[in-house]
Amino acid sequence: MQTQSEEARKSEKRSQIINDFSITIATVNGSGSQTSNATILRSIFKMGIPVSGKNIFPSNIQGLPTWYTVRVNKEGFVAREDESDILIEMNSATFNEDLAKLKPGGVLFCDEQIHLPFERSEIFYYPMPIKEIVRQVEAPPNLRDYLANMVYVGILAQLIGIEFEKIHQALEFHFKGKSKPVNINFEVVLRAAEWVKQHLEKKDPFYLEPMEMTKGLILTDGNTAAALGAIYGGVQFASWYPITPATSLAENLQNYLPKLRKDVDTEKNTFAVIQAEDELSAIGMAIGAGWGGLRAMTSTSGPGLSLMSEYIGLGYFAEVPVVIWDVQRIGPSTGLPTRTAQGDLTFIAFLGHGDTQHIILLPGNINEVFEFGWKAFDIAEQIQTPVIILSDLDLGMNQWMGKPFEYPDSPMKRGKVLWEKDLEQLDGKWARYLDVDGDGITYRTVIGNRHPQAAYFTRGTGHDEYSRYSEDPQNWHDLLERLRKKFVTAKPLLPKPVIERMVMSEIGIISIGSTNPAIQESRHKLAQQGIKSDFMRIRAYPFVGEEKEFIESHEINYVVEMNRDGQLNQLLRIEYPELANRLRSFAYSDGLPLTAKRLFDFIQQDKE
Amino acid sequence: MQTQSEEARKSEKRSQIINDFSITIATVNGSGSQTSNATILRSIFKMGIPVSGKNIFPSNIQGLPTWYTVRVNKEGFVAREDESDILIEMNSATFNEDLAKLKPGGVLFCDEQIHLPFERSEIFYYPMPIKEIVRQVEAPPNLRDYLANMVYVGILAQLIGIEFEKIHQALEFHFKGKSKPVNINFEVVLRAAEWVKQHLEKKDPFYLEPMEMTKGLILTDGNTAAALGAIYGGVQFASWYPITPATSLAENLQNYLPKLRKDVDTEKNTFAVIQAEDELSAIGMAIGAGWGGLRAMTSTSGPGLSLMSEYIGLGYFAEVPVVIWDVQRIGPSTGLPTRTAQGDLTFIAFLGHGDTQHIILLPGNINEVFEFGWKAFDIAEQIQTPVIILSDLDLGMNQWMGKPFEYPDSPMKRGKVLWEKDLEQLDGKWARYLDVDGDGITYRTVIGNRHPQAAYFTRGTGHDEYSRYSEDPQNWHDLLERLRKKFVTAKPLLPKPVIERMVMSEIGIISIGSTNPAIQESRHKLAQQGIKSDFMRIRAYPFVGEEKEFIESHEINYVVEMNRDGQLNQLLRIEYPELANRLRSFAYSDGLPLTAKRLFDFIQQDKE
Amino acid sequence: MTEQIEAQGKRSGVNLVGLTKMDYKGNPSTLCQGCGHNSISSQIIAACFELNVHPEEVVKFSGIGCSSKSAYYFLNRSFGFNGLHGRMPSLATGALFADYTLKGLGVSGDGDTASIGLGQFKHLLRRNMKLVYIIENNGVYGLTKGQFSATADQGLELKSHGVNPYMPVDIAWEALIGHATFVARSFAGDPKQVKELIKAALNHNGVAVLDIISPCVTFNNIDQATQSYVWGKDHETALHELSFVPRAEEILVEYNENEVKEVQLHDGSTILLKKLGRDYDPTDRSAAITILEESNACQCLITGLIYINPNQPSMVDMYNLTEKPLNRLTEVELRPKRETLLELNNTF
Amino acid sequence: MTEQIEAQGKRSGVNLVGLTKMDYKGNPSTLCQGCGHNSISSQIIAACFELNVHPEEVVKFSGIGCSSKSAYYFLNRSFGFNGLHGRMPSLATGALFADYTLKGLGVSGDGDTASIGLGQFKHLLRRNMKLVYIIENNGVYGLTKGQFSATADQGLELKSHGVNPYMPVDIAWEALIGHATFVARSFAGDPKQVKELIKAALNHNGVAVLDIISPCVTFNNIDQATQSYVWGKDHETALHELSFVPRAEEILVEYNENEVKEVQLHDGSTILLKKLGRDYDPTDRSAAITILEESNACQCLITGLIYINPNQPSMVDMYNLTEKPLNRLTEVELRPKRETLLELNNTF
Ligand SMILES: Cc1ncc(C[n+]2csc(CCOP(=O)(O)OP(=O)(O)O)c2C)c(N)n1
Ligand SMILES: Cc1ncc(C[n+]2csc(CCOP(=O)(O)OP(=O)(O)O)c2C)c(N)n1
Ligand code: SF4
Ligand code: SF4
Ligand SMILES: [Mg+2]
Ligand SMILES: [Mg+2]
Repeated sequence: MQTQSEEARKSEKRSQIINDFSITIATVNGSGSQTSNATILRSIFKMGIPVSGKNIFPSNIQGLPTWYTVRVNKEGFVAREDESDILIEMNSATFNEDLAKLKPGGVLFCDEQIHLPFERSEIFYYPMPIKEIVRQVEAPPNLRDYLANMVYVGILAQLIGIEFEKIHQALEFHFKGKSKPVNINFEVVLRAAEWVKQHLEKKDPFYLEPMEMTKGLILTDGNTAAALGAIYGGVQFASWYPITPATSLAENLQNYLPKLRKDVDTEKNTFAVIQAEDELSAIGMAIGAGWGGLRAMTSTSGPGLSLMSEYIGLGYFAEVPVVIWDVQRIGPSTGLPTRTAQGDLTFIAFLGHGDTQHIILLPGNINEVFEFGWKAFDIAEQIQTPVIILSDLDLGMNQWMGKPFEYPDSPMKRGKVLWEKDLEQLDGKWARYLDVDGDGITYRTVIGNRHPQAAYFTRGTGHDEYSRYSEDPQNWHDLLERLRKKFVTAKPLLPKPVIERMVMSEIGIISIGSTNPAIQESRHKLAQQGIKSDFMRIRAYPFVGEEKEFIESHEINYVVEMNRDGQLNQLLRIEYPELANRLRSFAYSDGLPLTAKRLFDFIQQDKE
Repeated sequence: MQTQSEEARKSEKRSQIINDFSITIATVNGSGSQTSNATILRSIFKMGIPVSGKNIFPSNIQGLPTWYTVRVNKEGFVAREDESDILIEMNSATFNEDLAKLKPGGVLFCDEQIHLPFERSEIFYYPMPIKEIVRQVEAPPNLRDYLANMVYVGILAQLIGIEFEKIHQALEFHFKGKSKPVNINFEVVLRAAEWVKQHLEKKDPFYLEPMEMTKGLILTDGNTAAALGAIYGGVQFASWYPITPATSLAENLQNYLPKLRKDVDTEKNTFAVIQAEDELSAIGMAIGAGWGGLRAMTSTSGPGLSLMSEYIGLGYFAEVPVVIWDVQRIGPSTGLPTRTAQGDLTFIAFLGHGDTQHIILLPGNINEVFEFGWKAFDIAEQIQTPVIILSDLDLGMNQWMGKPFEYPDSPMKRGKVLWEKDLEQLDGKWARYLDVDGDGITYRTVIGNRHPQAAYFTRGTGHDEYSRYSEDPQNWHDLLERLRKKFVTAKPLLPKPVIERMVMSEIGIISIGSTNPAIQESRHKLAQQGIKSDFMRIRAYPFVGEEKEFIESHEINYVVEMNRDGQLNQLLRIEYPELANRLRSFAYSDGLPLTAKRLFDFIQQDKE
Repeated sequence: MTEQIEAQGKRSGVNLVGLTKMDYKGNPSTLCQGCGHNSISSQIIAACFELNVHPEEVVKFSGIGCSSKSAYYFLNRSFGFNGLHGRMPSLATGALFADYTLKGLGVSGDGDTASIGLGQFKHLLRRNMKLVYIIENNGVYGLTKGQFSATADQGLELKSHGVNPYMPVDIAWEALIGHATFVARSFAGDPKQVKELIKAALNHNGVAVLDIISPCVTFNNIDQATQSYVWGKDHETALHELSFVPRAEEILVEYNENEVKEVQLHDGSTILLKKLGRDYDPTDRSAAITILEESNACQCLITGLIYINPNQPSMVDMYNLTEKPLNRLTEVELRPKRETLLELNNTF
Repeated sequence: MTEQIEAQGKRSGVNLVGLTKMDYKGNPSTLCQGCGHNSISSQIIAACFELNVHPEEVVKFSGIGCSSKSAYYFLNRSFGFNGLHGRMPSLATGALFADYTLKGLGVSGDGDTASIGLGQFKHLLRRNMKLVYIIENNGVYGLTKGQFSATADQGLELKSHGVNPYMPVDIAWEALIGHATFVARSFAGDPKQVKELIKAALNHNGVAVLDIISPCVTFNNIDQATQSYVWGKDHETALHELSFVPRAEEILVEYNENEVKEVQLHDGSTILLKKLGRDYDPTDRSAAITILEESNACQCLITGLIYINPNQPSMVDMYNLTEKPLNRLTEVELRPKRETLLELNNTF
């Protein structure tokens, strides 16, 4: 190993790189590095610099390699990068592979206990005397391992210029103001910084400088946003079964609901959250509750969704409003439970045997996650059908910057529900499945309605407009046609695509969900290469209609998605086959969030 | 009510209608009419006249209306017709609706105990003194109800000319040669015929005359064919859960296996059939058995298939050969359990969360049901993946004419399985997921292989080529790409479409499965109207490639299917979007088998 | 809209809530004549009529099967949901959270509950969800034509399905071990007991499991089958003569205290158990265990209230819900105030 | 190909089939240090080594969870299938039909078995499938970070998950009532007992349920939790000192007949039960019921072999299979002769 080579010294002379780099922190999971990483992220955020943090963790509890990547970018491009400028290495097991992904001229901070040789003379290398610094702090022995990770926070902070005040704020945030842990952690940070001042000379070009770009923004994860969205949507019933990466959505409900949704006078709950014994039961409960007139939901990921197929089919057919969150992880099968993808799209589009249709909402950032979180109930209750919201591990579990969550801009829409007084007015004359309004959506009553004509019988088998059992062929046919009509009625209620255009654009890019940051960055880079692009981020399925014009306005539209089979592209082909020659599929999936580079390279090569 | 009107007498003078009519027999289920109806069907078949029989029954056990329709057609067109020429009415509850579907000039045979007025002077009406005739027979009282139905067999036989010798043969077939029931039933038939001779004068124009057209053919149902196909395919393990209309498939396995598949010397079984506690378990067992090296299968219908989603996804990902029969009934949800459809196609094409692909076989007659029944094992074991065979209630439970089942024309293909001796030759050097042949299909071992290098660990989570656990992104990506390659390798093994062309054809018709008879008849009728057509019956998914040329060779191709959403059309659009403008969807689904008329009318109108 | 069922006879007397028995009827049954399930439906109707419960206050649930179909053949004025095979418990659980004032009444079959549904059934018990859960137990899958269900006798031979090789699930045992707070076994051929048990169950604050032997006359009625009419009639041994006395009513019948046991329910109503031969205390779990062990050994059909624990909180109790039923809460109650979101935003 | 595990020490002695303990090891565990599951894995390795069973003759199965992952951490030379959450029983059932000569060894968790998997677990028992079924019972879902599973104590309070409101599933009770023919309860902190039980279970001709308390040191190891190390250590009461004697071996230890009970297994091997305090006969189902009732009441962890019935045919026995394993049958044996089809065609 060598300390400071000729090479490195040369590159030192290059100009400073400010607010524009990626950091990878390589640790072992279960070691408490999450706190340290979150602290780095939030303190940079608090400095006003756009940032994102992504946790790339194994599917186990303790002892395996974990990476945390922080992207700092003054222009706001915060997609993940495959390679990083700064590597903080705390895990000898991954030293070599990590180093291979350090960009030329990058910086290596390395626990000095990792005595491994390497041959990269062009990089900047700072060994970190982790143990030694921790030893200086008075702390209970059981905390020492955790505190070790705070050392790199201090060292990094000192060298790249994270403001210590912001670190303190971040720690306060993390420990919810509890001063004891804040103080002890902060002390480690300061000592580490002190050590740097005394022992290191800064040679690398990476610097942070405060900006104003995150002012007024928030930083949180999608599963928190989803839970809050549901709560402001008036969720009354949630049943769920633990599964990564959806678990924290339900756990956030459990955390926030008691604070936000107790009756002020009586301290009684206006909600119930039930951990079911599996997903067959979770969806059954949610469908039961939705049928009973509650705003009901469940949250799961791929394997759970597969188990829910039959009940969701019943929900569609029996016309029960329910909201289902699918926080996607990469599949098929159990797959990689801690890696992300957008692979459940076609499965859901055709979910359940027989002819089915489902409304799918496709949020692309935490604000949409929040917004769709409440809107989904309005849509589900108005259309009387399951609404599935597709999030993913990246959006759900990683930290995203966003605008403050906006209070719902419209009153709750509970759909066509008849209560006692309505039935009195109607003289008891109504029929559950009679399409009186011609929009496919019929009137329903819910249990507890004491009007003697209120009750009806719900079933997954054939029925006529009066909810009587029926095997009549024409009946069945008409019922299915009415169900189809509901989805036409639904379209105006669904979020329209977000379309962003460039002047003199040449190509279109179409995508969904969490690929947004990578796409924005590639567009920027492509534009720098002279390839201007328009971007349509689809936010709902069935397609609402506006997609057509967008596609038509470009000869080539790249359909970008994180799966293997180009599932969005498949659905677009079904809907707009005549435009298929304008669609070019870019589907790539390896479990990690998309990088701008991958897309940029693809489009650039394709254009050549 | 009137007996013989002026109208009827006129029409009597029209020429005789021979071997070309439809009969509807309206009874109550659980009354034993099945024997009578089967007897009519089989005796006509034995007269050499093309015939088909369809049972339209309710989803209950006893006491509700049931219809049996027999189509007799000398040209071999035996699709169901909506209206019939002859109505045998045994159920007062449906008298009016049944009568409404009797064609003008048709014949009504009616239990004389049904005293209902009607106004159709143009029809021929024969009241049947059912009770009276049964009373003449000496029979145990508990059989009288059943025997009542034999009366209409005798009356019909005498009037339209079913040969009594054939009826006797049919009864022998039905009662497996047991002379007691054969004799008693035959006696009723003869007495009824005698009564006709003495009391009725034939006025209607409908006659049967022996032909030679069914010579050498067989008459049976698809679920029997499927079970036999599986048995000749060497099925070793079948796990199932009862569900209409798939139940009789497994029950046929249970019936035939002990006869055909006991070790001759030891009387030991070379198979196991297990009734599981549900479909989650049935598929789990089948996947376990397939993994263990058995030719394993399960059979189910829509709701069961939904429950199997997750395990089938595992089968795909863990590369386990297994054969799954989906005998479709109309859905979504519980739907109409005793009605047919082709509605599970897209659901299966995308079955399971994440990127999946599945091989679907699409038999269109009982011979293909048998053939695919054995071939499916070859395909599943060669490609190491689940193979799903889509049958439906019509194909599975109704009686179809066919050629004798043909013995498999090739030895069993067990795929790439390594046993002890193979591993010795390889010196133990192999890897479960290493694509040594470049076709995506890797070598496997199965349990019981005692070679010390034989074992490997199978899982639904990420793994490398050596079946080691892996979360490596590139690994995952490569694995999924190899899985994709398997489906390219599979294509040449899949049944090609059956293409039938007419000279100077103008349109194409594309379909799958049990719509075949209705399509053939419509083509014939359309041709008579000058609209010549070619027909492609697709028999496998993924599409094998030949579909393209067919579609290209017609400006309009009608894609005919029994579902609401045009699912085959959707899949064709995905595969051949550039040809979508040549595809016109004809999707209709009401639970009953397609009629030629409906398709004929559609195409004719469309052409106008 | 509730379908109007034609009165099939003269309207009989009205009950305390002013309704006649007709108001508790359902659609005409399409089950086989003589099916045990029909007789249970009649007792459900009679029990509700006699309990003076408004049909609108009962919600019906079922799975899939002949038994589950029967939910359509009683209480036409009650809401009902005929869900998925084996998964009625979750459906009912979710639905009943919508309005805790309602009485849930589930009807299932042995296939529905003990084969595909065993998991959901057992978890329902653990949670003590307030639901009357009737298993119409005939040992076969009636609706799919008579295959063995998980409760079929081991060794039972049926013409078209051979011999059942597996050990049966004993639903009452499962319920007891699974922490059910009300476990009864009865027999469709004993309508009086069925009716009184249903009344008691409808007033129990928790899950009430009624394992009722309900013969399938079409597929499993051979005399040797323990789920047949003949076997039941010959082997039934009632633990007690049971009658239910609602809260409002005084116990008028006079009885010898040594001969009658009283069990008081959560809502103040009472179950009276008149001794028949043995001294049996259904609140004693050990006694219940003994009786079930004995009933395995004795080859008899012991019927009656096997176990009851009237004091455990029901699942809904655990959730501390508002007094107003959840499904009647309005936007003001459901959507937190605007300020709260502003505060929250400051925490991110 | 079997992955080669680097010897992590000197090769120790060889057993009767010429293998060292290394040959029974698996991949390095990625579970938490101190996790009870690791200790059970060690005992599986030791038991198989001492039993002189070829690793190729054991087939491993598991569901999903930390416990289920552990199947990768032992017997690397055995085939293994890590299936779906809660649905290992069906997988194992199907697979073991392929070669009845193999020993099936399933590893599951309490979430896997008692929450999502309760149905499949119970049906496995009814069929008496020949499979060793180990539940590594820690009361929580370890892998998803410590939520309560169905076996968690009612009233247990965990920092991040509040108080568990529901009654726990008692796996041994469930197994006994569900007709399991071998029911044991043990404790990861009692490795000797675990090992001997595994040996006995591997030689039982039917399903062998081992409910082993296996503390989750990360999420459920507080002293009050009955699934913690401390509680287990403090409250374990062994029914007997158990040792397994294979068929071939003579029982060499001399013992007082009054102090030791022998249970002979189907294959001629023997379980020796040395009395500890009480006289307990695990072949007596009533005794087993009593002991389980008692263990509920006494607030103690009664361990040992609770029940065994060595004489009931296993599921595979019921299917009258060929002597040659099914998966070695060849085309001649599997495809009926051409003539048979001709005959069949004549019947249609
Ligand atoms: C998922 C699923 N699998 C299978 C079926 C078919 N099926 C309908 S009813 C039934 C059995 C019902 O048996 P049981 O609950 O005992 O009711 P019974 O008819 O005997 O009253 C089955 C298997 C189904 N509807 N859904
Ligand atoms: C269908 C499905 N739902 C949920 C999950 C997520 N999941 C993985 S492990 C687990 C719980 C495992 O608990 P347990 O069996 O007790 O094992 P432990 O980790 O405690 O050993 C869950 C819910 C899954 N893999 N599949
Ligand atoms: S088949 Fe059996 S269970 Fe079904 S209705 Fe008939 S008698 Fe009842
Ligand atoms: S989380 Fe618990 S169960 Fe999982 S490995 Fe760690 S200690 Fe074991
Ligand atoms: Mg039943
Ligand atoms: Mg656990």
